[in-house]
Amino acid sequence: MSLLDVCDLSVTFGRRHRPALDGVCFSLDAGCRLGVIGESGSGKTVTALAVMGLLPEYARVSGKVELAGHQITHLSEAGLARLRGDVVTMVFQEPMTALDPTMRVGRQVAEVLRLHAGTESGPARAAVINMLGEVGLEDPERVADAYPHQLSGGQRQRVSLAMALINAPDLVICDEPTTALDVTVQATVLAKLNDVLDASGAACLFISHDLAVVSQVCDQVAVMLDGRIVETGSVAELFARPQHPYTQGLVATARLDQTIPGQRLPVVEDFYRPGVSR
Amino acid sequence: MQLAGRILTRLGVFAISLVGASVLIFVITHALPGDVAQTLLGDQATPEAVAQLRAELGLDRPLVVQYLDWFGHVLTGDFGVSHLSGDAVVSLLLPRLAVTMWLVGFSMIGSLLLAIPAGMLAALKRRSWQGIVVSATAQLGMAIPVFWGGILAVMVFAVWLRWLPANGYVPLTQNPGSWAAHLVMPVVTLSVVQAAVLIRYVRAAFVEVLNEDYYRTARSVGWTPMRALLRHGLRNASISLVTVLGLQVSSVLVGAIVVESVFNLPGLGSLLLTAVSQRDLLVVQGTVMFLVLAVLVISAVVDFSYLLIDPRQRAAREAR
Amino acid sequence: MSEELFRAEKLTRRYHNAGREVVALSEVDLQLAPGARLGIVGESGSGKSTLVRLLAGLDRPTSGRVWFKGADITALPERRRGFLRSSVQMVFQDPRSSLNPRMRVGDIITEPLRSRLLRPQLVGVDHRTRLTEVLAAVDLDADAADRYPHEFSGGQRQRIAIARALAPKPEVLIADEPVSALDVSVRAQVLNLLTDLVAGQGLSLIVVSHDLLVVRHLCDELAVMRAGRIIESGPTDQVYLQPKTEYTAALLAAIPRIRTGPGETGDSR
Amino acid sequence: MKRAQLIAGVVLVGVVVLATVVSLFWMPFDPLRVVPGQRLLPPGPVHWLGTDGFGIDIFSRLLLGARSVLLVGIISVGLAAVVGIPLGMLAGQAGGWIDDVVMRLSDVVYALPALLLAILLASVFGASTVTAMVSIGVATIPAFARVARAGTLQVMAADYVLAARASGTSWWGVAWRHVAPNIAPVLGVQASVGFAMAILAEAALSYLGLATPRPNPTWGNMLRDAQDYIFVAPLQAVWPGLAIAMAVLGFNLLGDGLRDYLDPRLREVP
Repeated sequence: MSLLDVCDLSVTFGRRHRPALDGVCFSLDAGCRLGVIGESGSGKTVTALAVMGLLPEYARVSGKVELAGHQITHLSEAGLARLRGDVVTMVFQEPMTALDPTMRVGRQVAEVLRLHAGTESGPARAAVINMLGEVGLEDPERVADAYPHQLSGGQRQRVSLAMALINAPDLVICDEPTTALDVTVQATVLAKLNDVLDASGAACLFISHDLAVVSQVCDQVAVMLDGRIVETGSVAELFARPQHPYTQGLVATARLDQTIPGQRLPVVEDFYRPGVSR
Repeated sequence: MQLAGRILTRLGVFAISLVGASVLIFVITHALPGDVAQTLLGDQATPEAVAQLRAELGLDRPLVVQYLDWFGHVLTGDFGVSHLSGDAVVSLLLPRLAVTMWLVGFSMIGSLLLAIPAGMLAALKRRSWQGIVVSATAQLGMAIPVFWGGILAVMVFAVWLRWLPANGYVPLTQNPGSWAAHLVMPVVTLSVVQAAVLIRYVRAAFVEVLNEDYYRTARSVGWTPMRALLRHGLRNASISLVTVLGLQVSSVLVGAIVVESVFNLPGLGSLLLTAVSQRDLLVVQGTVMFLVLAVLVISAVVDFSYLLIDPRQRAAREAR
Repeated sequence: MSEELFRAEKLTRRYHNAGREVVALSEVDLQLAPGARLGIVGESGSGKSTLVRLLAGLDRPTSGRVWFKGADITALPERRRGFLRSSVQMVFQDPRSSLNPRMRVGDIITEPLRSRLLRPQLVGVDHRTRLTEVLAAVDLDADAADRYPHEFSGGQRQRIAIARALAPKPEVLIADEPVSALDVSVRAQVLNLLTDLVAGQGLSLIVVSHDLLVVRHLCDELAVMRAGRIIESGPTDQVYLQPKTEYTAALLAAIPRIRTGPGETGDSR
Repeated sequence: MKRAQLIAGVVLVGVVVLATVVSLFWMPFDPLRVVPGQRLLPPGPVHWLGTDGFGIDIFSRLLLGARSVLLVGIISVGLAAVVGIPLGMLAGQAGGWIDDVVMRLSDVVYALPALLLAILLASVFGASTVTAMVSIGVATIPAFARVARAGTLQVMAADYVLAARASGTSWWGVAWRHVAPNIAPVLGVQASVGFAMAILAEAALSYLGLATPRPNPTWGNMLRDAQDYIFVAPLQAVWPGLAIAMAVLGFNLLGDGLRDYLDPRLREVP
């Protein structure tokens, strides 16, 4: 049985709008890493929020989301709150705003631990410092006593990572976790993410618009277009031999490093035109 | 370093506002067409009497000298002398200050006690009927002039139900029970009307928090919406609310002056209105200056508390 | 007549932010020949945007000087900068912010033509004709002129921004992160458009980007910036293939590449 | 929902405007003439809302009072807008010391609420409609200046202003083509909300005897008179209050409705 099973998931916001998700199906086994690729508005983030049970209350949801034996779509708010932070956690895109600016980061991480494990403050602090060290923060003692604005973007994203991993969750959802970071910082955060996921054995749902970044972290990929998954496969297979014309276009345009400078770049329209090949 | 800089800047703003407001008050009473002495004596006064009073009050000196003289006295706590009674303005102010302070203080607290829970509810439930009801009630409350609210309260609780006295005041030291009975209606009236205005700000501040990434983070680690809002929202929302509160001080004071008139309370408002009707210019000038000073001091204090709540303001001190 | 397009000497720009001094740019020297395509790469806070804004005369340096076509523009008053304004045009990162939401596309594009400063440089240019020309140059329909920016997609909006930059027939196009706010599929189109325009209209080009691959694609010269200084510069291929500084090498190594099989990039997994 | 707000606002404001227009041509009774034999009549078929302590028809006085509501609102909001908006735009666009000076000036005026200004003016010149309008108008200037400045700063930070400057658009061109159209909606909202505030302030001032003096009726001074008869004719103290509340509610709803209607960001999301 898989850890996460999403079947025929549809989400609509408001009556007149086209569905944000339209019959999405996928599953994820324990310890596996699935990358979700798509452009803005393709439904990547909505998928992630649906798995977290964090969709706004006016969203209309149908279909099945089963996580570690729990039917997410049927759980009460209290039931969902017990899963979040413990079984499933999330790392968001914007490290600058994802942490409470008025609370020291060590306390923010410790809170998550106490919320689910009921640990006392003494041991909690030790665990927090340990976790901050594990995500690659130098001088974790000092970082724990800092406020978010005193840290750099990369440091904050590591703190978010520590928050997500402190309770050893079964599934970590990462929504464009490195998009807001500089390239060099992105590289180190990605490497660290790989390490901690390896160490903890957690599964990962990794959302990104960047094919290269996904290929660094994941072993499976799903390609989303207009609220549907148009293709899934292993990273090696899908990037080497994309089947769906849209995927072919995406892969071709993404290989900027393999084109000759100044030459015409392949564009998605060379492969796929909306409404023509569907 | 940075914190000291901010405090100095704020003190600078305070000083500029104080000087500026005092100039404005002085200009209105002394420099605009209309002679102070003539105003005090009325239209029937003989030119000789006016000239004599002008000399007596020092009105024949250059305006700048007059202003500096007056403002210098204000800074030492001397707000002038009533022309009609010969009493110092301060001696008129002090006995009435307590009434206004009770009214302003209790109403400020009352409006916060009403507005914060209601505003949080309105924000959290903004898409369901509870939130809409709170917002609509606040919208209605904002439209009710405070004195009409007072009159309606008198109609219901004094005329119809006969639970409370319609107007008047008894000092706390004389009879605490009666003191409270006379203050309940004015305080509740002012609190409710102020709360209606505040609810919108509280709601907006919390809606902002609900849209923040860190609120979503708090939800994603397992806080329920209410607890996430209390844990991570209260402090952040209060940063923006403190600013609003500083601005509310003067509107509560204005409301208090009006409410005093509705309930016939012997506070600063009644002092001012009596002085206006008697054209006792120097009492008006002194009392207004006193009130402006009070508002400026309170707003400055409220603003400083903002420096304490927001670690981004405090941090510079720790970093150095 | 000078052979150079831009020359900058010891350009320094300092800001005061909440009582603290921030050095955005520190003693930068730069030379650019007509027809050059220069890429400026660096991470956030490296001073790359500050540098091009100084070149475009949108900001004034704290110290140092800038020449454009041999004329010292450092202290030139705004009313005498007409030649600079018509010859140097900019394209910004986010077309949602760079197009006024309350103006029609036609008015946005012809705004440079209506400027009093630019009129002496643009004698005999008919607004309607020029509008049609530049819309065609960026592959937009002529009826786009009567619509508002929010009716267009991100890629189309960036085309509108490029059309506006082309309107006064500039010699230099400065593009500040022209594709980083765009979706991957649109990015390639805009890059192709820029390549074609630069080649077709003989423009000089300055591209600012955090993305070395974008700059490599568009430019033949490269300058790497860090902490307000240019730390390495030279022909693109040379910098790309044989970086001289450790930082450039680190930047190159950090570019995420598609890994289709284990061991291709040799990282941790 | 939001549309309903706008419509309700338009309707309520429309009623006030209609009452003013009607009062110019027709009123059931003379709203100024004292009729000793008709004092404190209850509402009925002849005097729809009854008569006051002077025997004057309350409905007629309400109609006439609507005029001063609109007059004071228009003049004081107009004064605040005409002075405040250019100052705010200047501060936001010029920045530097000009910004500092304008903002400090606005702090100074902010320290003197309309009521205190009105008290000062009334004690010098005697209370009148003009002193009320001037004090409300002057006290409202900072609100307009701040809103205009905040909006201008937001526009000035947008890249399209930089693009305009890069193509030689003049200072005035930026102000006229970019700043003004983009801040107009928020200023419209501010004007509507400011109008509501002005109505409340005018009512309070005339209630305290610091504005239009008797016998000319305003909704505020009608309430002051009604209060004397609160034990015998309490309904008298209801009508003017309802009228004020309705007018204020109308302008507030109109402002809120405009805010949502004019904000394109809000129109895009569901």
